[in-house]
Amino acid sequence: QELSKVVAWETPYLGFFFFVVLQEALKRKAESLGLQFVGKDANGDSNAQVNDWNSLLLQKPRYLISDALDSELLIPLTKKAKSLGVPVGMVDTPLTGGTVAASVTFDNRQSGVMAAEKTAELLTKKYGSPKGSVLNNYGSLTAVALRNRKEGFEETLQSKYKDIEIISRPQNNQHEEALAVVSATLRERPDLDAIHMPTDIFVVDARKAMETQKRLFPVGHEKHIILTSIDASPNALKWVKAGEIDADIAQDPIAYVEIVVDLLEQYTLKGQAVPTGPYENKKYFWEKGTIADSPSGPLLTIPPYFLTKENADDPRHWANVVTKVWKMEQNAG
Amino acid sequence: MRQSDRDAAEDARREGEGPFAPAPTDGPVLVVDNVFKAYGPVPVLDGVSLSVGKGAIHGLLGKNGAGKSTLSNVVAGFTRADAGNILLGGEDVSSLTLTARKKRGLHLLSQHSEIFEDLSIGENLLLPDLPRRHGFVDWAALHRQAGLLLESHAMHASSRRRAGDLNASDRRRLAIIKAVAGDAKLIILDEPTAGLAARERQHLMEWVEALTARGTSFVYISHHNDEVRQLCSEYTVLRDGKVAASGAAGSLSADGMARLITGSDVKEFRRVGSAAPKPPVVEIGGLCFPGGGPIDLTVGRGEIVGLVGLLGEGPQELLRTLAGLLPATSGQVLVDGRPARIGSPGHSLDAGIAYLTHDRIGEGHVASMSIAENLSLGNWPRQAGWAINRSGMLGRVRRAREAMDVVMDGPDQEIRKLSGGNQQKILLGRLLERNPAVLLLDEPTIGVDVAAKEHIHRLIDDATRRGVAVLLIAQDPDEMQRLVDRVVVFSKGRIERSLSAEGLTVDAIADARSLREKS
Amino acid sequence: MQDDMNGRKFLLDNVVWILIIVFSLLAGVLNPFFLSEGNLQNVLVQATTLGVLVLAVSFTLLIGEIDLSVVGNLVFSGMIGAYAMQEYGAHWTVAVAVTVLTGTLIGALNGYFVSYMRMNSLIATLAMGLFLQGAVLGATQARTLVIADEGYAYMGSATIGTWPIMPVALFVIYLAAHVVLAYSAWGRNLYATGGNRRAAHAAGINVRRARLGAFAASGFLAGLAGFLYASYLGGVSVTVGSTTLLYAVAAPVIGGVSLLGGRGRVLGMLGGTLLITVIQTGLQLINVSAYYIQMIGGAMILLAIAVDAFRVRGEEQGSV
Amino acid sequence: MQDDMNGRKFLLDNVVWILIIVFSLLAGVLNPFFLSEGNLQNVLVQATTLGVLVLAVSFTLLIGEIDLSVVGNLVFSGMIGAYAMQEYGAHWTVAVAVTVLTGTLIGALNGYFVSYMRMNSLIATLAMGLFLQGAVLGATQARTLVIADEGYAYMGSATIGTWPIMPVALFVIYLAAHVVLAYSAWGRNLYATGGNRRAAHAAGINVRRARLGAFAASGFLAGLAGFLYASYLGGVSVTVGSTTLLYAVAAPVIGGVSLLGGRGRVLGMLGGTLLITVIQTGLQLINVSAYYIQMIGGAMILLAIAVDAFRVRGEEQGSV
Ligand SMILES: Nc1ncnc2c1ncn2[C@@H]1O[C@H](COP(=O)(O)OP(=O)(O)OP(=O)(O)O)[C@@H](O)[C@H]1O
Ligand SMILES: Nc1ncnc2c1ncn2[C@@H]1O[C@H](COP(=O)(O)OP(=O)(O)OP(=O)(O)O)[C@@H](O)[C@H]1O
Ligand SMILES: [Mg+2]
Ligand SMILES: [Mg+2]
Repeated sequence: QELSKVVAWETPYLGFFFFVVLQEALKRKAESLGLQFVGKDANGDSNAQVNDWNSLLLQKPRYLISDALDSELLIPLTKKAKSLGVPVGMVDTPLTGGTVAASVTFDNRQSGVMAAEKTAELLTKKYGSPKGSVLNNYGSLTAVALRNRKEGFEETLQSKYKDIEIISRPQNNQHEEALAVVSATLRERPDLDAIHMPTDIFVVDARKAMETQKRLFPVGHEKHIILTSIDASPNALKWVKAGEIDADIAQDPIAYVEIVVDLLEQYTLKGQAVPTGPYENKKYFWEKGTIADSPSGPLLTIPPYFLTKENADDPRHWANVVTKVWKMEQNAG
Repeated sequence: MRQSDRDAAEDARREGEGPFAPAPTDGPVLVVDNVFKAYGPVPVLDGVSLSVGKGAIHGLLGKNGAGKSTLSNVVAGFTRADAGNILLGGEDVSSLTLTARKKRGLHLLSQHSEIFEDLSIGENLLLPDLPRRHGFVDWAALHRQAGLLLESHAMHASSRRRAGDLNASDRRRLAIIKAVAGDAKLIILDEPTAGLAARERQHLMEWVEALTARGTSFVYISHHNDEVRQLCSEYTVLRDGKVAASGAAGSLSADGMARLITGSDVKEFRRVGSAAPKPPVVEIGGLCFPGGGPIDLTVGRGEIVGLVGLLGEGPQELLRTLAGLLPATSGQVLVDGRPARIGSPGHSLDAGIAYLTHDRIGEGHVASMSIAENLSLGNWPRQAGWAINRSGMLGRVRRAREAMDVVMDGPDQEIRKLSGGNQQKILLGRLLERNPAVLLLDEPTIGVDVAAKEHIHRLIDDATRRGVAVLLIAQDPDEMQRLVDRVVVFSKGRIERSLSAEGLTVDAIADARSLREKS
Repeated sequence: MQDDMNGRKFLLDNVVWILIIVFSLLAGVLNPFFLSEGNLQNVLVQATTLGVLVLAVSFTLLIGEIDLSVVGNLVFSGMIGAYAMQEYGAHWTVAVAVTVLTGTLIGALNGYFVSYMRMNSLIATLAMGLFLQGAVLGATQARTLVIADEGYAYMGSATIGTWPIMPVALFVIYLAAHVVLAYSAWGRNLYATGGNRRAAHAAGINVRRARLGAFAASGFLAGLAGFLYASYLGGVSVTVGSTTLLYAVAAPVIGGVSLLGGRGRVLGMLGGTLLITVIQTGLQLINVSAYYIQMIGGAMILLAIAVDAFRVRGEEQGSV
Repeated sequence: MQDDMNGRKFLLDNVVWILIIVFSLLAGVLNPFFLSEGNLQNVLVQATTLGVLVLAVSFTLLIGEIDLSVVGNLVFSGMIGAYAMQEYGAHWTVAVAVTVLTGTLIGALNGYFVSYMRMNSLIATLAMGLFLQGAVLGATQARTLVIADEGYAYMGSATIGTWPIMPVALFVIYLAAHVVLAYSAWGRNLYATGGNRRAAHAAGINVRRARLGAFAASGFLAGLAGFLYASYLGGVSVTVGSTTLLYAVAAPVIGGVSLLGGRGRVLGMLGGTLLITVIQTGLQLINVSAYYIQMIGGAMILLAIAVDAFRVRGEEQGSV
């Protein structure tokens, strides 16, 4: 039986730039292999995600790649896919079971831990010991990745740095809520030391709030409020280079997608299992990871790393690929 | 506990008691004992007592706003009295719900009776006790029973038809049949004949008589004193929420009745038309509309022309077409010699044509707006081009009050809180404020009391003295005869003939109508 | 001419079915898979979960109110059913009963709010939906409750040959709804109450109870939907159905159910459900960039209502 | 007794203000910052963006219809305004005009659908909102359109002393709306049309135009909200405002605007807006886990409507 030339993709949201990059990466990868691309968007509804999977599987694509809205409900569908002979690859959010040919994910919890450690380190620098106050303006908890980041960040501070006060307030993945919450907190706490945003998407709102209240100062200024975030998006790259953000922890959406496709093409379509063990690829900035065995199958976890002024120009950062190679801007205009 | 909760609890308790014990046969069917009810500061019912004998037809009389409908609602269980008791067949039903009172044979046909437009006629008649088989609605039996009911009340319509497709008069008949159907002990009819044609009124009165023979009693509310005198055996007159008089109806003269109701003498207004030729105000030429035409008709300055014909045969349709509420398919209308655009009510009003609807609630007033606003609706006195001039509105209220004796708390009162007759006066006032060249009046005194009726007749006459031309529809031949200069008779959408001023008697008008009905 | 009119009326009354055919053919041209047996199964399965919600909303539309808590209710009652099995080891039949009962109780509470406390149904049920979804979020901490029980999951996953059995549930439920609404006194009371509340009261119908009943029925169906969703998806999560509400309200209207109450047939509700499902499935299958799917979906629904508006105009001739 | 009745009526009419005070005090107990000047600024700024949307929805509620496309409209018109500056180098004043004009045109299109084509407003505007948001997603591909122009961004970020100037816009717009609705012939025509459409028509009011006008006004205000949001956030992106719709509909109802048309005062709309904002801000400031915030928010709105229902019951005494 001849292999289909259609690569299927299902994303939980499309309204945020990060997911656009995931989709674009797959589209380009498919193109480079001479394959066609079909993509669907569940728009935050896990029932819609299941329906999309069913419809996509109906067309018997070459393989189906998806970012899970929820780690459980797609498990039965991986079995259906297997029975239909369609390999499944998961990116970003893996499943807790089922038969997935290859998964590539990011240690979201660890990225939260790193942000917490960095915040503690900067506060120690400021006060001589780890103390002060930090606002964690966390995102929607229905998103697994954001939930893990929040837990990593807050649990680290709570358990290791008891003198740092955490002001934990949600923004529900809404720009206007992020702006409102940061504004209110700035007014409430003239002494606020640090702000952590769970994703770069909402750093603009934090900056806007600080700017409006005339409390936006560059790193190094005595009135500077420590600002940390996660993703290392093109925007963050600019801020890092300009010294406007203290730390940004990188994930690598382009790598997720490209690696999953490579693994599927290289092993799964040839009837082999994806081998576990160390994974090395110089194409990506982080270079080394490990493919481990997980309940859903082989799982490559990409280690988080800091985007810094020093490494910012490395062309392998996804932000540089997006802006310099793809010529895609996060901000239009 | 709130009132309504108490109702429900009470209801459940009493319904378990089994069949209602029959009352002593000679006692009154209904006793209203010292009932009080107030909505605002002034009581609407101020210690009302009355009793209705078995098989009696009890006329309930009073001016607009006297409290008749309120009393009916209190008796039927729609509203609750502040104090006082209602006894039905000797049993105190004051704390029972409407449904429980219905079960005991008490029915009300309310002034603004309503139907289920989207349900069939059959369901309208039999709800909520639809015939069932094996627990499910037995549609065949339902239509059989409904058909029998319709037949026995001489209403020729299929019980399967959608009730909303009936015309206004048939809807009323449907509501009446529903009220009188079944085992009724006492039926309250609140202005059952308002807007009905003479023959239908006669029909209704015959049913009522026939039902009393079976022992049913009635409370009969009407502003037509002749009906009351013809039908009723006893009466009560309400004035300002108090009983002003009561007794046996036989001894009442027409004048005496009017005096009891209004508290003073009512001079019957009789218009003196002039036979002199009048310059035309409105000239209708070859006007066609859905279901009628072509119509040619000219009405002169100060002339009142009566339109006679069956429902759906032309008169109402002609008025509604002129008013811009029905589309004209061809023909033209001249007002004061100039062609008038009549595509919408706005255009007609701009051309000087003003229409008074017979459907006060559906098409007349905006219930949630004030009296002042309803008087100025669509004709706002303005300042600076966009803002409403409040003093202009208040001036209009003052004029309406003076001209028509409107009973109200103040100009900012919501119109829905006025009694029906007073609402009617406000609608007429709105038209008169427009200083129209042509007045189209469809039942101008519907639901209006005797005194106000004379007021309204005078206002219409005053308008004609200013040169206004009037087209009038009135189901009451007497009203017609007193006002009009001539009558045109419609048949199948066209003008069949016209009766000139000479020999224009009540009988001639009634005959013109009934002749058509027989053929 | 009479025939002409009747023919016209027939066409207008059945415009939703015509649209279903037109849209299906269109989707079939764009992707031949759409007209395959596999996709028919797909359409019917998706129509089952949506269709029960559509019925739920419709019961309240018939009385001239609206229940926007159905999606919150379905997730909440699904969660309670799942907990019954996980925490208390309930047998799956008990869990189904618990799910449906929970839905019914929530519906009855909505009915009490609207009918007895006179709260505005649109806002009260919207807030109730928010509350219920919030409760699920709080209770599950955004984790998915997995349904391990095979009995509970049977309805959503079993097949006869290659045919899933879910659509059987759809047709049974719609048939039952038809019988109840067209042939039971209770159903006729709903129509009467929705058509003219005052007249219904005057006719001796216990209007408050009828209104409460409509909401309870809506809740019952939302609970049933909760069972069907959980059974179909193999679990319950707070994100289930979050984009469904719009469609559950649009479908009855497209199928001719009046938002003013008193009007609407079960067949129309089914038609509305199928039309929306055909649009959704069509959009899942045609290869348009996901960026434009939402826009096209909105345009399609607009189109369907525009076509339906011909029917409305026909009925309301001459009014403004 | 008269005084008693009046006092009661006064209380009931102003129940929303009492709730605002009660909820504020409650939030103040949980976090004293809530009652500070800083937070008052905060509340008023958030009330500005919501308040304009609330007015937009209210204009359509007054005629007995509803505009659920306001949020889609706000994002879409905000996007058009941003493009006008970015792509065509328009001056910021022109861009503001373009934003508001776009909103007005969309509103007029909704009005045409509802008033002339007789499409059901609830569903038609819901679909329109979906379409518009879809169009923004398609056009921006989830990128943020950054507003770099200082003139355009001035309204949303400027302060006088420490006081932001946004709330000035809120009060000017509400004052203008009050004057228009209470004192202009056009405004009273809306109330008349909403109160009894047939009667308004028969009285010579151009009902279709009035209905179209109400939607155009709604669109105008949504466009204005589009400008305010873009100016406040410093950019436009597809996700802006997506959870706001529910609140924009709940607020007028809490403020006494009838969904049946013809009833509602501007002061009530303002009260509803402030109450919702107080609830939202309160939930942001008290330290409750996000897992429970939605549930509490839903419960608070339910409570507000339940209290408001006393007013409704007072007015409808004796009806069923
Ligand atoms: N719901 C209400 N709220 C306030 N006032 C009311 C209400 N209903 C009736 N009224 C007042 O009660 C009085 C009596 O009204 P009612 O309708 O009983 O009069 P009526 O005798 O039936 O008059 P008509 O002959 O015009 O029908 C009127 O002055 C009216 O304004
Ligand atoms: N003496 C009168 N008798 C009868 N009707 C009158 C009389 N005076 C004024 N009117 C009517 O009352 C309406 C309001 O008059 P007023 O002069 O108070 O308002 P206005 O501001 O001039 O309104 P507009 O310019 O719209 O007529 C007028 O349109 C007129 O039809
Ligand atoms: Mg009366
Ligand atoms: Mg003047």
